[in-house]
Amino acid sequence: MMEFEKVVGIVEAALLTADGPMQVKELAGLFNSEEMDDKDSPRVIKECLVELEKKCESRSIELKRVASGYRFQVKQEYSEWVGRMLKERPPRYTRALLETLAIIVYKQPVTRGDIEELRGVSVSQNIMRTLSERGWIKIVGQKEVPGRPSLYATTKVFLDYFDLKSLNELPEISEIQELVLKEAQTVENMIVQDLDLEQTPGNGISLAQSPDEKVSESNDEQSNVVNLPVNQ
Amino acid sequence: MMEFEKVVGIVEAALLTADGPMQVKELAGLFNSEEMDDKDSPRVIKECLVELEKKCESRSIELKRVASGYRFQVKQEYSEWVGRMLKERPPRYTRALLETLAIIVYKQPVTRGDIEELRGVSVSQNIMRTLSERGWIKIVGQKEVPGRPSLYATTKVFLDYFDLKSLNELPEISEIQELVLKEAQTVENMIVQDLDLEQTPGNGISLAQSPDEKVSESNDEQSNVVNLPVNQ
Amino acid sequence: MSEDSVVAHVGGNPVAELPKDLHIPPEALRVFIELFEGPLDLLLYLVRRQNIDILEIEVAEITKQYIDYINLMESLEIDLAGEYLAMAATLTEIKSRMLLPRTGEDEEEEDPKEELIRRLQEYEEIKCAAGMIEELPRLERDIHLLSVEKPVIDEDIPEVEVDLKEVLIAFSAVLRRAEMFSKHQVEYETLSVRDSMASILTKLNLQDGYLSFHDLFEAEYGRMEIIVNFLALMELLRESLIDLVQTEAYSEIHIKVVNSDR
Repeated sequence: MMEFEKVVGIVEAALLTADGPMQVKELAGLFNSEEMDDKDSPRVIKECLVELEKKCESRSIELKRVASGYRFQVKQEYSEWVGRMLKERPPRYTRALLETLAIIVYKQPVTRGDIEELRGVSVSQNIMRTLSERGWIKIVGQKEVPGRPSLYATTKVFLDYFDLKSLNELPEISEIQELVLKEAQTVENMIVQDLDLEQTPGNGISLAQSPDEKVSESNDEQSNVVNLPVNQ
Repeated sequence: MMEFEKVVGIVEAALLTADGPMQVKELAGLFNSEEMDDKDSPRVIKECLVELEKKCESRSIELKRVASGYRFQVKQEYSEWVGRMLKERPPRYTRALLETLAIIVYKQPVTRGDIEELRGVSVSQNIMRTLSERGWIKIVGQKEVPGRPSLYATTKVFLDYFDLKSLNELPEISEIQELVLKEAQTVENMIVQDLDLEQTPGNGISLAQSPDEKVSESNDEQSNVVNLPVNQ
Repeated sequence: MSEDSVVAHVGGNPVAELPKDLHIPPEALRVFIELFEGPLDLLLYLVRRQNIDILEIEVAEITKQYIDYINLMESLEIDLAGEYLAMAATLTEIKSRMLLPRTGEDEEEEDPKEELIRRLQEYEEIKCAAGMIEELPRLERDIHLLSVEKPVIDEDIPEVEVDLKEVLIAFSAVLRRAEMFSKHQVEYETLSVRDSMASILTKLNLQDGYLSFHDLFEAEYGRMEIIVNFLALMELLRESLIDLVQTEAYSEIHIKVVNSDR
């Protein structure tokens, strides 16, 4: 049998050089039966992972478990400086793409028709293509309706990319709205307060205006004072 | 000024994520003048490197100095196990590398500047080196513009690897978008090998699936290559 | 003149057509409509702007506002996606159906107003979820993976395998991105229109309630800032907090605070 210290070192070395997250099973597979007892291996590997997690405390990296296994990644507090170093600009995603993704995340499995129904607009080929190319979504079957449209669902690649172990880590869709609305109201209140402060007598701003109100200073018949567009 | 501990952490994070060796000057460049005094920086960075070297004693990596700078490398004593891992999990090329290769294939002969323009980001030296070492690209001349940048093209080795008699066998640019739509599904199935167990319905997240909705899980050959549904 | 055909008030008098000499660039209005992800998004904006709960919407009022916007766009010959027009038809239908007494047979069907409310609620949930996903830490942007040099390995390590399809897919991604850069594309921005409304009002108050149009659109402003400023201006006009004043055709437009003291 191999010394525990050495096993930890090997697991660390593997995780540091692996291309993507590794599962306990895969890590155990690195050792032959002389090095590690097969039936003990899951327990030993897990002990290694705990040990590595502890060692990370004094480092700038952390051991993280995501959907497809364990991986080392830079701690959030150092990410700013690493970002300065990167040559590749991270891709940005449009609202249309994010909304489509959100529907697939929360309503899966869904057809393209379902997505269009929910968003009230047609979904561009490009969005579905980008999501497929990134490996974030996949076809999981066909809906048993005329035309048998494909049903889409998210993948482990999606979870790994967004640093998630499972979809359960995401808030319920109804909770998000409450969070967002609360925030929006606070901002709204702040703006209203702002306006109140500036509403000094003399040049006050009225939130309601009667339609027959005359505009002072514009006695000139020629002047065009235009309110656009109307809703009273 | 930043605490020394934090500086060490940043230098560690940078060296662990960089895709090649880094010079003292480059490492110092990560800090702004409020974080580190310019004239002190070479000394501070060198102190960091000494500190990191010391910390490596209890780890499976070591800090190495090579011609073009410093880098972390897995200690030689772990090479056997890292080798076993690579056999089990052959690494994949990054998107950046594949995109660079694709541009050279379709736009050859091209300069690095041309590639950067198309990708919208700079292309790392490392990518060009990997592609050259693999024998897939070579320099075929210099462009007659200021700086006389090198022109890259693909090689016979490239054609052989992809089992092509000539570049003419590749689909036209106009055909690619259509092809990709079909192929994205198959490639994506290769990336995502197993169905995500944690993503089955009834797991916390509201899955909008009416009980009478049938999902056909056809695993036959046909279902692997699926056209995105046309709007029904 | 019927209320519905009014597109603007001039000096307090309703007019059905925009004055030809007031230059609101149609391009800017086009940008305005492009800020929305579709008719549901525009409707939601109209509802939320009034600070009312979706459950309490008044179909007649919302329909009117929605159709005002659509008419304005059409009068400026801005092409609207078919979905916008379809929604206008749906809204009108709901409005008229609500005027009719309900017969027993109708109970089988979903109340059209409830259906609209449900769609708006669902869409708002999706919109919020999209915002939440955008904020999640993610690879490439917030999370950085390690790239440590491997030790020298004695055994033969198989070369990285690449499928030709992967190269083609990569190229298609490049092409699409290049396309995206060249086309007119509105990015997802967090700059708030309301914020800008507040700052325009602040500026106005500091300058005795009178500003030149150009003061809000200085050259050094970014495109997004100009758009947001423009939207804020539209919104202030719509809420009758400011007026645009132009003393003669083609002269400079001024913005003035609407004076509420009489």
